[in-house]
Amino acid sequence: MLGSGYLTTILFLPAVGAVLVAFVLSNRDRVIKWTAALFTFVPLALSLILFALFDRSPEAAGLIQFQERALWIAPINAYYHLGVDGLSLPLMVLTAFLGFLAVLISWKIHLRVREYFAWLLLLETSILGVFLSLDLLLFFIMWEIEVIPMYFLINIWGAGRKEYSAIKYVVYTLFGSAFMLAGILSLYFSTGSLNMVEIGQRGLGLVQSIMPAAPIFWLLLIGFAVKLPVFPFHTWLPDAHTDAPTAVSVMLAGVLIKMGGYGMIRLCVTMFPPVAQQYAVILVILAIIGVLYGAAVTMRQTDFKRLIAYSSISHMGYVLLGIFALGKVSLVGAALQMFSHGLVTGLLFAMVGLVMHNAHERDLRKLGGLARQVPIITVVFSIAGLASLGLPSTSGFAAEFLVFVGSFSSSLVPGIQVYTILGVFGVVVTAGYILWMLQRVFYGPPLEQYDGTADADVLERVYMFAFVAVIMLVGIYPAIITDIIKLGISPIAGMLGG
Amino acid sequence: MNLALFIPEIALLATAAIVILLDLFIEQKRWLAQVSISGLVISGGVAIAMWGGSYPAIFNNMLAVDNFALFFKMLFLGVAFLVILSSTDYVSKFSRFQGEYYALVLLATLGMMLMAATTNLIAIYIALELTSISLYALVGFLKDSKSTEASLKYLLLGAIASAVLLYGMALVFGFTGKTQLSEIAQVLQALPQTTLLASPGLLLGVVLLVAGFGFKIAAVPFQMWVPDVYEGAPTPITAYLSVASKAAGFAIILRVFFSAFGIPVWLSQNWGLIFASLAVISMTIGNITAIPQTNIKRMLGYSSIAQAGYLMVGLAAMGMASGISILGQSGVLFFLTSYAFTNLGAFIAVIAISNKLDSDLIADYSGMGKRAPLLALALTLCLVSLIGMPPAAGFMAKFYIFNAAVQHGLLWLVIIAVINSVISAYYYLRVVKVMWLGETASAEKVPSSGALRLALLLCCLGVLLLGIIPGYAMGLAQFAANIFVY
Amino acid sequence: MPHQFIWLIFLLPLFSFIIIGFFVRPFVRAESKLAGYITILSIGGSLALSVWALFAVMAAPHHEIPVPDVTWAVIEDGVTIHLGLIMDSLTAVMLIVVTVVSLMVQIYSQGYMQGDPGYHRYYAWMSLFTASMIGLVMADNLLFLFVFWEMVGLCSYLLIGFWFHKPSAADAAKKAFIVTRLGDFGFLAGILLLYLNTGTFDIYELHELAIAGALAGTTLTWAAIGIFAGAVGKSAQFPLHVWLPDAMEGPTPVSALIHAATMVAAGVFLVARMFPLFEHSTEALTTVAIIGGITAIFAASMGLVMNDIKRVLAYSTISQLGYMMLGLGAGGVAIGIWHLFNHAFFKALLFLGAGSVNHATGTFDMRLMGGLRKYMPWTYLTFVIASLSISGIWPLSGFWSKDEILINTFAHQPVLFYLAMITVFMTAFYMFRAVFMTFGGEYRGGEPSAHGHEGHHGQPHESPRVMTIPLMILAALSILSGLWNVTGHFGAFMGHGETHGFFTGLFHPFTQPLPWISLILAGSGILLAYAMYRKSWISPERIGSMFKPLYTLFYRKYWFDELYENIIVRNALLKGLFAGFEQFDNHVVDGAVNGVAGGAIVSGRAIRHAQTGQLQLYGLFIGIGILAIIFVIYFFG
Amino acid sequence: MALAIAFWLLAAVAVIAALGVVLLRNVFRAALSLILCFLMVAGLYITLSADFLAAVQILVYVGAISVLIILAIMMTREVQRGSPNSRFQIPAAIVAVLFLEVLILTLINTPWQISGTPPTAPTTSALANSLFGEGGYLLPVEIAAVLLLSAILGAIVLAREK
Amino acid sequence: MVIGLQHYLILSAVLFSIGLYGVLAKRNAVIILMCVELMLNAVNITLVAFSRYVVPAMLTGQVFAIFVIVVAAAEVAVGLAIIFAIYRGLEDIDVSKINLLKW
Repeated sequence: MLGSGYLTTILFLPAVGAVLVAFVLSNRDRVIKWTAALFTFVPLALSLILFALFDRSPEAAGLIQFQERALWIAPINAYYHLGVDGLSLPLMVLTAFLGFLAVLISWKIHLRVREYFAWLLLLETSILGVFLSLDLLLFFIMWEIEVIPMYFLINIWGAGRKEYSAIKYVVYTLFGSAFMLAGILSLYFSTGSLNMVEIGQRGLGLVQSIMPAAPIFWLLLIGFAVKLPVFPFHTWLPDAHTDAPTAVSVMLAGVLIKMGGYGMIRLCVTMFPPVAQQYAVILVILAIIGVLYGAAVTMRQTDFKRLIAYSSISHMGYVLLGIFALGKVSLVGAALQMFSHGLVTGLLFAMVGLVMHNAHERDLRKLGGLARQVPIITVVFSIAGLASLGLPSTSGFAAEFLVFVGSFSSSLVPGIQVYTILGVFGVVVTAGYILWMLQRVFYGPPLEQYDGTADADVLERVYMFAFVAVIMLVGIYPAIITDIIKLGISPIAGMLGG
Repeated sequence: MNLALFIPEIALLATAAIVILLDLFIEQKRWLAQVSISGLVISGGVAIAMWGGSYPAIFNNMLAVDNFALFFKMLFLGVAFLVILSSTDYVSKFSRFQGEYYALVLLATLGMMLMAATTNLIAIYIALELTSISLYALVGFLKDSKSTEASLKYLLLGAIASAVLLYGMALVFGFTGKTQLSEIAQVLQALPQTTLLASPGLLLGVVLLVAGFGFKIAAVPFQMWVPDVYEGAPTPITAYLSVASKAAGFAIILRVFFSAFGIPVWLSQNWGLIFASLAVISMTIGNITAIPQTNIKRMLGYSSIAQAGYLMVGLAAMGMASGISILGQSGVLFFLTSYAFTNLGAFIAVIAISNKLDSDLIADYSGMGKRAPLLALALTLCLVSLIGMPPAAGFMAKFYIFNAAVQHGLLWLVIIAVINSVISAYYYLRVVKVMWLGETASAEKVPSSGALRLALLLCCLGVLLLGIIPGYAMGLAQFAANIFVY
Repeated sequence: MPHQFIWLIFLLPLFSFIIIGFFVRPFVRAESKLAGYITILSIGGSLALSVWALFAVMAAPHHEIPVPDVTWAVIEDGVTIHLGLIMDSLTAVMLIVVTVVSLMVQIYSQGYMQGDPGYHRYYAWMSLFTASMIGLVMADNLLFLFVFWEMVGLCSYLLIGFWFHKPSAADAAKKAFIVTRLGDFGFLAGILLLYLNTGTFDIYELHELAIAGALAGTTLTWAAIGIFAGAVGKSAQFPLHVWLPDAMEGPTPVSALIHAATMVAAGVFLVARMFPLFEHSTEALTTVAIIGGITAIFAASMGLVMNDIKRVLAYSTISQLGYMMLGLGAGGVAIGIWHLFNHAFFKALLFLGAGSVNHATGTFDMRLMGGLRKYMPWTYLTFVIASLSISGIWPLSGFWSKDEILINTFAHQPVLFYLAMITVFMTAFYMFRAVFMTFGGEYRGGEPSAHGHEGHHGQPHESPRVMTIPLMILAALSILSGLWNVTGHFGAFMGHGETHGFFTGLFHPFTQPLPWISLILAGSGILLAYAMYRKSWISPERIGSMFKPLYTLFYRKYWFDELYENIIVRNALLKGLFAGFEQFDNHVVDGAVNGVAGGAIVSGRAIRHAQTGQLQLYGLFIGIGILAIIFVIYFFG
Repeated sequence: MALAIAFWLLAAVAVIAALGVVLLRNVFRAALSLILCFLMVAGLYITLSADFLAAVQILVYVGAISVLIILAIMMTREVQRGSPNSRFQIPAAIVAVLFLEVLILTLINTPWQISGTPPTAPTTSALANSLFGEGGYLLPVEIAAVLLLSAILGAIVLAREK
Repeated sequence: MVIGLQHYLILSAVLFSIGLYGVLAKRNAVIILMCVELMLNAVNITLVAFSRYVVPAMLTGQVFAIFVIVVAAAEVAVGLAIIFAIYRGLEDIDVSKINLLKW
């Protein structure tokens, strides 16, 4: 039984756009770009409609909405099964949002335009697919499809050591998903089902009878840990982010790495609550290492993009902390942090790309005093930076605060208070590198060589404004997101008993 | 005996004969291809018509006409069809022997069809040799130094392997006094376990069979011929070897090991573990050695060793299942199908490109994305499928076969296998990278014939369909594998 | 009374910010002074409402007007975060302080910031700051308090770095933000600890729990100390005081408003706001007192030797904030806040005076000033009033609040009392050192190459009306604000002490020994300054070389900056630990990854060489393979 | 007893001849040695009551294959060059010996199901029956025919000039 | 001493091993082909011996052996054809020199 078809439309419109761009349309840049914009805007609009239609009543807690389900591969009982709940809806909206903005950000691409937009659109479909799928096989397929567009996007339109970074990204990702595949197969073997909802609801009774749950948990977790990334699986991230083209960095930092956190909540925590609890301490420690170590290494970066990339490692540590603190509030915080980080880092990368594009320089040691030359970029960059360091009234604060509150008051993980405090300390270091970067790039006496550097043009202002507006909206009124997230989280928290 | 059940084979043989005869009389050699293709189509049509039925075995029970055999018949016919289509651009290199070429391809196909269907050791041996000898000749068809060298290596090593295989068959025969697979199984079942355990002869026989068949499917350490032969052989034949010959090897392993040695659980698990270990080394060696390759055919040769490793995961699962489930078998069937499309697609693209370049070096593929975007795209798709990434068929195949392994307690093997596919990404993507990122040496377009493009298109469609909606093909594979239920 | 009016106190400046930031600045930037008028108007409105609120609170039972909450976010069932306001005596007083000083500063800035390219930006930030500061004092739960706490920090950051093209300004802004954030870390931890143990952020609920004893013991102590850490950062208490002197890189009105009168006092306010918690933890309260006492004398000592007038004032601010903390720790909310209240006016006045001087001379270096009394009579007069007030001269406002602190310290923390007494002397000395160096003697020429402002060559002149009038108003307040508590009304309003007659209060100090001592100390400080800097009876250089080590110690600020920036941040962290991490990341973590990849490639090459092309080797492998399988089966099977 | 003597004699000569194939330097002599070995094997078949097979052995191996081989030797002028050993002589020997050991150990230790029934003799008609008769090996025979066709085709293609 | 199955089996094993050695140790392609024949003959002995001792009433092993002989003949034919082809190109049939294809 297929549902309303909303989700399918959202999911496949970008892919249809990709096919059109790649095979059908004439090779004229304008046509291609407008097509790409159209085929990303419609999903965005539709996802916003779904966002509005989403049933927020308390009775809807844990319910999957807008479900679509059809038998897909009968021999292995796999379904084409889409649906959103409170956890995935915000991420879907985020993906659609960033997907559309990524097209706008890419407006100045002139190299092999046709291929570029085809890959970019395909990438969006695959990421959307990850968040929308409720069937493990479909989930995994979507998870994997993303690799190839990324490979091309980094490899062809990237910069620096792009070939190294691209292959590193691919191999790393595949390495992670290799374990995940083994985990999914074990899960399928243990439960006889690929239905994520069903497995989550039926709990562990079945799993433990055939196969110990812990190995499955870890197999799945490794896959997600590589993506998130969790120390020590993080070294692909700085390279990939640094060398990717701007829009791809935006997508990568904005939603791709969120797939890891989403998977952890959706699979690891939901399906194995006792195991998650058993090993939570280890993961929380890794989270704290990620936060502090990531921040420390970030402080040392001299490459503009690399700095932001490393900061993502640090910020994703909060997500991990929130997830494996296993508290209801902390999980809401983690989900919100994913959403928020997607916006904030997306904006940061967009801005970095703009600065690099306009000033032709990415070495922080050589940049400086740009505030006079590019005031609009400066303002927006500062807002993004401040959001990144968790300033109140930006989404970053709301998210981090929820993570901290939730983790600190979690009762399921011993010693969590100490770890949370250490995590809170990361905020100070974050302030350090963000402000240092702002100062380095924008403040100080204007430099001659950057005279005449172009400021943001109209299109760029449009997307900047969109970013800033959403960041501030979520920062000032986070309930708009948390109301939905908590519907998705509450059944999970219920299973954890926390 | 109902000879009607033998029509697919007869049709093929007749076609081969017609081709040989026609070759003597006609000047327009391309007719030969068309005749061959029509023969394949007839044969295949009959096979399809027979699909799903339940027929008695013929030739004194030596030739099964079950769905398993039919499945492989269709597979081999399909592969031969695509190979002949794609050969049209290539055969000019041996213009004098086109008739022989098509005839030998048809005969080799016939041999494979028989391999998949025979249930008697003697018939198996001779069918296998029919395939092998045709292929020895085909490998040497170019008659340049590389081609003949490949042919000699293939022949001599093949002969050693076949002697070893024969020794194994002799031991099995000696131990049981039977050559009919089902009878062997009956004898083994009847014997008390203590006798079996005290009989190294049987086990040695099984090991030698593994070695002999392992040569066919290119399992390490019986794989050394593969890269050399793949490199030296005419490219369509390389494609044929890598797909059909390997599939035939698996067909026969499935049948022999299941029908004859499937029953005592300890025996079945023993060879299951042998295949598991061979799978591990095959995957690892194949993948690691493929990394530094510079010749694409050679690289695909190493890759096919690794793919054989993945396939053997299915065999291991079959062994561990010892008859309680057919997942491993159907996994192998499905994997072979998708691998056929994938690898053929890759080789067909290589044929088209190499024809123009006159080189198989990966470096010369530089900038192919600009010169021949569709060819490059097709090759990319196939390579992606070989890595085992969705939405291509390779992913579903791996998912399905690894699923079988997990179901039978081989999680460790699956983990090794999936990590291996990560390694493989490295070298497959290197080709992709060179094609799409490299500088173009010349802007000349790469021409290709309609037949070849059709073949490539069919392969790509197959790869995509099997990757996106694999349900139907999986159903077929399961149906075919149903013979493996006691 | 309509609660909307109470909300308006907060919202008016916020609207001002939004109008200026999103409308005026982008679209009508040519309109000079428009932004200023909007700001002044809105803050004036806030002031009016604040005054009204003050009287309403005074009239209300328990000195408190309940304001209904607005639900803001629901984290989970049972935990609802409300957007709520407090309107009690503490808030009312703070509102007066904030709105009055802010209004004065905004008016003053119309003159001071005239023609600056960042004029609109300046007013936007100033409005935002005022709104945030009002929000901070009105917030009814810790979460919102923290939000506004950070927002004022942000404004401080933005305004310190207002002239961002000056590297020193950018550095100072960054430093201010990070150092205060270090304190915020403690604040946040304290909030978390409280939330963990009580499940609430609501300040009144926390008060009740602390009073009821439900919140006690080490939890309470640590929570209180965590909160105090936030206050230490914001109020520039030892050892997080290093940012405030540098913060003087911002425009002077900013220093007056943010870094003297209001924001830096937010720490004091915070402790006062959470006072029931401190009250029930002796350790926490003692910590507050000790840190305050130490800061008071420590900062004063550095103030003695600074040559930059704003830095003198900055250290003075730190020192006075220390006093306030001491007052809180030793006496209670009323005492600390009473000093805060008075200090706000005279310190703002001092800063604005310094700004006025700077406006005239183009410099802050007192060695380049001198003799300004002649040219800038109004500035001089108001500056002296403020200096007398801060020195604690009867009957100016500073006297009254300082006196209370000293009395209470004497009663509760005798050791700190002596430090405080010394500080009294020092305060008088450095303030009048500044007065004499700036206004006394002959004009020494100002900034040789004036930047920022034009037309300073030649004679300095009095600032325009728009600047001097705020000075006068503040001077009046500095004189008069102290009189509020002469009757004990302020204390009573804050819930401390009793009221008595005006004249009884006015002359009461002279019946006690302690005020005498402090007056004498202050007087001698002024006298010493007069002797050294006005009449040169004693050469400052001589004194300086006599106490060379001490002088250097003070002048180099106890090497705190070096300790923090060079030793800890630059060497220990950046070059040490962080660099080590970076190396670890590049070589060990990534090295392992690349090593594995490289290993695969190398072994691929190696294994490849087994493929020699020798047919018989291949055959050999078949044989060996079979044997290997057999042996494996034999040994393991 | 006569059988035993015949066996030992034939076996000894066969082994010596086989060794001759691998050890003689002269290619031509090696080929002759091979023929001798084939002959001995034919004799062994007789001791195993496989008379028809012995005849086939002589006809096919001694008659056809050996001629082919000698022809090849003559045509490739390898007689003069001798039969050098490859670099893998020693490992080959080790592998062969180990393999032999494994084989012998296995063969000795396996309890073969030996039947006491006397062997069929003569075998010619029985063989014919089982090859072509009802319930016989007709399928392999037919495949063998195709195989020979395929071998002929292959040999023609490969042996002819380009 | 009665000659039994095992005598034949061991003889065959010896011949097989000699053949194996020859295949691996000789450089002349023709000799190698000869050694392959030796191996096949050895297997034939095994088959016939098994036929004689295990299923004397049936001729399975002998039938098998006949097919092996057929195959051997075919293999030799094709093998020699290949050797001719190589010889034409290389003027040599030393397999250790036939190593264009490697690595």
